[in-house]
Amino acid sequence: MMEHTLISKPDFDTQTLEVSLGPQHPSTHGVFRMNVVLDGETIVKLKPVMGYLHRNHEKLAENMSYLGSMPYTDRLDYICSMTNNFAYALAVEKLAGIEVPERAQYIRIIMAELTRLVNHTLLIGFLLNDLGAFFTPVLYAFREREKILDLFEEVAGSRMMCNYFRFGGVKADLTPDFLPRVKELIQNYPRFLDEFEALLSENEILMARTQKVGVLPKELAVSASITGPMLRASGVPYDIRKVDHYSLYDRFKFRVPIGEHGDVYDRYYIRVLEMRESIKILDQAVKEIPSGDVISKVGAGFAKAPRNFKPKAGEAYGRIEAPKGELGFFVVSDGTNKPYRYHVRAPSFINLTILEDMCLGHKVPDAIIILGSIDIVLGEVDR
Amino acid sequence: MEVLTAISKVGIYVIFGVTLLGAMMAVTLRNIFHAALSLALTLIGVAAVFFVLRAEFLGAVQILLYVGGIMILVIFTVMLTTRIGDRTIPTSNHQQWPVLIGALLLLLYFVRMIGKTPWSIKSELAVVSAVQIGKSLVSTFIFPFELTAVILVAILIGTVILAKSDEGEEKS
Amino acid sequence: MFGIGVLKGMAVTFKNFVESYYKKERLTTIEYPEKRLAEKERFRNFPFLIFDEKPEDPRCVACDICAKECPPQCITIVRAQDAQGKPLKKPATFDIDYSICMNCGVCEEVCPFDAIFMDHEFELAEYGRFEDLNYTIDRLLKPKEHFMKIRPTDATRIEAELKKKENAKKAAAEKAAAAAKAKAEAAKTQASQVPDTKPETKPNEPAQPADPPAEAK
Amino acid sequence: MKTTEEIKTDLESKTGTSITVQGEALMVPKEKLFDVAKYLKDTPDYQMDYLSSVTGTDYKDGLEVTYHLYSIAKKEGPVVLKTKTDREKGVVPSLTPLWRGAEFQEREAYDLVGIHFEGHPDLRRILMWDGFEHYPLRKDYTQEDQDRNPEQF
Amino acid sequence: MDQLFVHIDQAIIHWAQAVLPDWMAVIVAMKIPIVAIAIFGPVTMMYLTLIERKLLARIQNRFGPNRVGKFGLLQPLADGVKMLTKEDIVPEKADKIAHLLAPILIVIPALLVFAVLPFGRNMIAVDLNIGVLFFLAMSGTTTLFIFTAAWASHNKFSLLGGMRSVAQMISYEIPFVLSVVPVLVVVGSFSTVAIVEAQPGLHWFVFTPWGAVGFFIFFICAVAEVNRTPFDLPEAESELVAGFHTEYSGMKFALFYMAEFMNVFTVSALVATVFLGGWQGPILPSWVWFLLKTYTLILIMMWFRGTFPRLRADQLMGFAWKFLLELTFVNIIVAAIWYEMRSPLNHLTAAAILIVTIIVLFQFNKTEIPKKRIYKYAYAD
Repeated sequence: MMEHTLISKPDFDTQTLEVSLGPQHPSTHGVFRMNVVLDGETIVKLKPVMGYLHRNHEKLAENMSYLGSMPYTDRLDYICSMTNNFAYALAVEKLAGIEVPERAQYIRIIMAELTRLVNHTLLIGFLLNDLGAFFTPVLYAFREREKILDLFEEVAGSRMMCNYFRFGGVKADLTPDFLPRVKELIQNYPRFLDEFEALLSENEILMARTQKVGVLPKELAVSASITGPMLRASGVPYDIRKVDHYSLYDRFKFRVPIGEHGDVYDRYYIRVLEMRESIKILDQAVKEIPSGDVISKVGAGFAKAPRNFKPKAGEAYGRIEAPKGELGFFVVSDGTNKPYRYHVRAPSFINLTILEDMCLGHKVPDAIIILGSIDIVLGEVDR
Repeated sequence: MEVLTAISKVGIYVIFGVTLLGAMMAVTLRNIFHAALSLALTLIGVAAVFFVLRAEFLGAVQILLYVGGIMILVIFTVMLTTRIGDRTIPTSNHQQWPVLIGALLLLLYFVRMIGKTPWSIKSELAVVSAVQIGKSLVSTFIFPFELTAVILVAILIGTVILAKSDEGEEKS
Repeated sequence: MFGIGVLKGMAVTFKNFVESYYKKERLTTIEYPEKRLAEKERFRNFPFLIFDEKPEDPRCVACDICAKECPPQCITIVRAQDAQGKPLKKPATFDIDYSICMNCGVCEEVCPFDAIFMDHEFELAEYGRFEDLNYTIDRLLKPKEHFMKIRPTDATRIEAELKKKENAKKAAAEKAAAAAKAKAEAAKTQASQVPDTKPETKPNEPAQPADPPAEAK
Repeated sequence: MKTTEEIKTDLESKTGTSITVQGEALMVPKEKLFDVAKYLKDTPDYQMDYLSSVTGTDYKDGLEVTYHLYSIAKKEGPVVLKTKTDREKGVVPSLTPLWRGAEFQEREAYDLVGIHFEGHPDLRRILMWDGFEHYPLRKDYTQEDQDRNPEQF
Repeated sequence: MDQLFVHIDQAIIHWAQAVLPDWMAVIVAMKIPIVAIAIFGPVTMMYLTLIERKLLARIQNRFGPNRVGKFGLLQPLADGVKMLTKEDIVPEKADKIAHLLAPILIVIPALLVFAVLPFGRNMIAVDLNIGVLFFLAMSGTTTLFIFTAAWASHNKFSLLGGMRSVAQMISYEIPFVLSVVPVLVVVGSFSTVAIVEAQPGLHWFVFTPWGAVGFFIFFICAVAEVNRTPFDLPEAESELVAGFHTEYSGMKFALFYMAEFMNVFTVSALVATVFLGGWQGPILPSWVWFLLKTYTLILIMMWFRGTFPRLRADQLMGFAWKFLLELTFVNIIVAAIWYEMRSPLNHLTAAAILIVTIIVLFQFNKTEIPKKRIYKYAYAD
């Protein structure tokens, strides 16, 4: 990376400009501040400041029953509420040893992959917004996202705050016309992706702006515990769906795209390819979904009376491949019906560690798109 | 019809007044940024004078070069060097009296000179079209034209070297 | 080559521009106040209480389970008392603070007596934030028919269960009466004593049957 | 992937520390934590090059830090390390020199539970504002003006 | 039909001479074009904003403003009233006078430039014989006033925006001015009317090879001169909040907005006049042709706005200095060859030279042109 050291030239030394791309700034994806020291327009120092949206989600969870904090997990990464529920449900099921019937596992995988589509489409839209394309890609992304949110609303009752997963399965079964609509969505989505790629992938301005910008070397990515599309864009083939074999992901054939340069263009393109893989998973899941009950007997009992749910003392760490990276829940129980300790391993929070390393030496607009390519959501960063 | 000539005469005097006012302000204003702006006003006033004298080509070139180019560099330097834009600088250097006497002498000399020269006032001004200017530049005044071209190229190369030397250092 | 990708991009926006005039799936905006989107059946907005015949006796027996289970703690219930101060199985006041409620639907799941459900009404703007949004019992109560109208499948399922519970209770009552008047009295007093506020045993509410009945759209 | 027992014996022999097993976690004394972690990271048959999560917890008798280590190279499951330190002046050696990912998570543990990590590049509060003195995730911390006390059930 | 407005103009003058005293009549005669422009300028600006919002909305598959008036036709009025009633905040440390002066100074050149545009056959406000040069001079001054706005609002973001705008405007002014030179050389005069007359019927300059290249460069520089996507760095919303007009609100912001859209109209009108033969056209009346060409160019600019992301500052400058400038120089030479040498030879040599330069320039900029990438898959089971 170009290490930009500030040289005070003898004849005239330029003053550095200390700008705070502050909490109130059009493209920080929420309430996030970057104290940037500029020399001209090149960035010399960049310190992220966060915590503006900190609600101490973990303290709240310690005062509530296990199921009581399930609706709060929707508010962590408010774009993919289903995957947050999924990770929390997995962690508690590992803690209490509750099995999940097959139909429920299939439904969970369908919901997780739909959320991945929503998240990646939205991310590319907002990345293009940071690049200056005046809202066109974002609104194409919103048009497609609406179809998926309608599916969520039809099944879970609410578009973004689904609160649909329960320990041992899901809250309610699929409505009759859910599966046909998912099949129809699977047909149209690749066409939308081709159109999106035609608009963006070969666009010279986009390629010029994003290639060789914010390069993340492989070693730094691994050592900085970066996960998700960012890690794979730097060339590390690590996808928790393939590594942990959680839920029924082994039954589906899908590939994991890998980039080599690890710059903003790779992170953008990896997400497009991941969306195509998610559609393949959805296709197989919708065809092979078995019938059967949607929540285990034990789970239904606890769903009906969450205060009776007292898992044995112990701790469990459940993690899934959320669209933004590895989302993990570390739950420690002391036998009562309230968790003793409840920790969320948020991918966006940890992916921000190397924001400064990537931005040094670049210009202000590059810092904005590097932040955009990391894909942070402040609800998850600040918890 | 004489009302019209009266109005146009007033118009001309207004233009001259504005130019002079701009020049005065450029010299006396304490805030240096306003001084630079009033310098721009003066230059635009001079361009207006050219238009009044039917020398449109000269007026347009004046605006294009002075206001479009040189004024921007002036303001750039004003802004870039140690941010003196917002600090005000004392304009008087405590030698008012000698300056006043000198100015009066100069004024007297100018008035005498203007009074003496035999102005040959033509009734109607010759309209000089851009084509004539172009032809004369390339025919009769070919030598000064080429000389300035050489000087400009020299300046261009000089700036490139200057910028290059900074650039080289930066990419350490 | 410079320019081809740029032109392709412009072709896509041109296609979108032209198709948005005639293709339905391109132009998805619905002009809200005039035209409205059909509400999904399971859409859940703020909760409401349900009463069978008269608004005076709602189905809710003020057992306070939903108040305890509600994650943001926005339900407060005061149990009614008759003249001598004996607690009745009816809520005197039941207010939900709509400004805190995050319509998560936990109260509907947890209620053993199917007395509270999530409504579809979402145009609830008020002027005051504290008093106006604190819904008291009279604003919460809605007739059974309203529930049947907005959520037909859930309503029919719950009515069926209630009816089953009713005949089960009635059958138990006749069997007991037929067996012997004396035992019947004892049985009757035992049967009428509704399980107290903290049911320790597993609630008798069977899990939702897996296959939802035919969609009565 | 070795079982926790095998890892325990292997670690004890290599780094000479007394490790007790708690469930699947290995309780390592905080003085030896850095060497154990370095050993796990560098030896070829473990190659724990990915620190997934750092959690600070407040137990009655002291503060505890839990590390979840994974190996991306060998795609192997978690090795869970734990250390214990006292409540007042809890100091634990920071693992940021080994894994850059620990930087923000250790700052969060410091900010919310109050565990000091010596050797951390810039240990300051990350989520709360700098003027805040308490540690919110400690069991004895109750917000002063909270009208509803937390012991509800 | 063609001379409709000219007849109206004559009628008013006759009426004025009949009714008013003669010196008043002369004033009225002089004032008619001024009044026409004073009405036409702001009205086009208002309805350009509406057209842009409607067009962008349709590109993004939504409706665009349709609540105010029948199809949103009164939306510009609503915007105007909103701008008037909005509170006009002046930052406390800002340079009050310059802060007030900047928006006014920006609107003046935008309006002055209308005088030189030939709307139709002998429908031109002032037939200066240095028409195009006057236009270029006026559009040159906007750089200075944008910089005063940026400097006066004493805000870091607008300072960055101001610096970027100066860099961009200067580096795009040279190709902007030089790409018109071939047309001026061929026509032999600066006057816009002469230029249009030199393109009778369908012999527009754009159909000659040097004309096409000149049109391409002139149009790209026009977009850059007016600060529109993909060259809208000075007021980049996503990075610099709102660039140089961050600290402006209320009527001052409206003035900036008006100046921008009037510039959009006048610049595309100039491009149409110089390269697409102004009001020359087969059947339709002259002023219809003029408006048709100008509005197609404006719609293309808006189409750009709906599609492209923004260029970074150094790429933008690189594009101007390393690509456009050389192309303009060569273009001038090619135009000269086109007219001086004998007929069959000149067409071939001109076209050949142009193609060679374009290929050489591509090779020269090879390093910067990004390449497509192919991606591998792990777990490709």
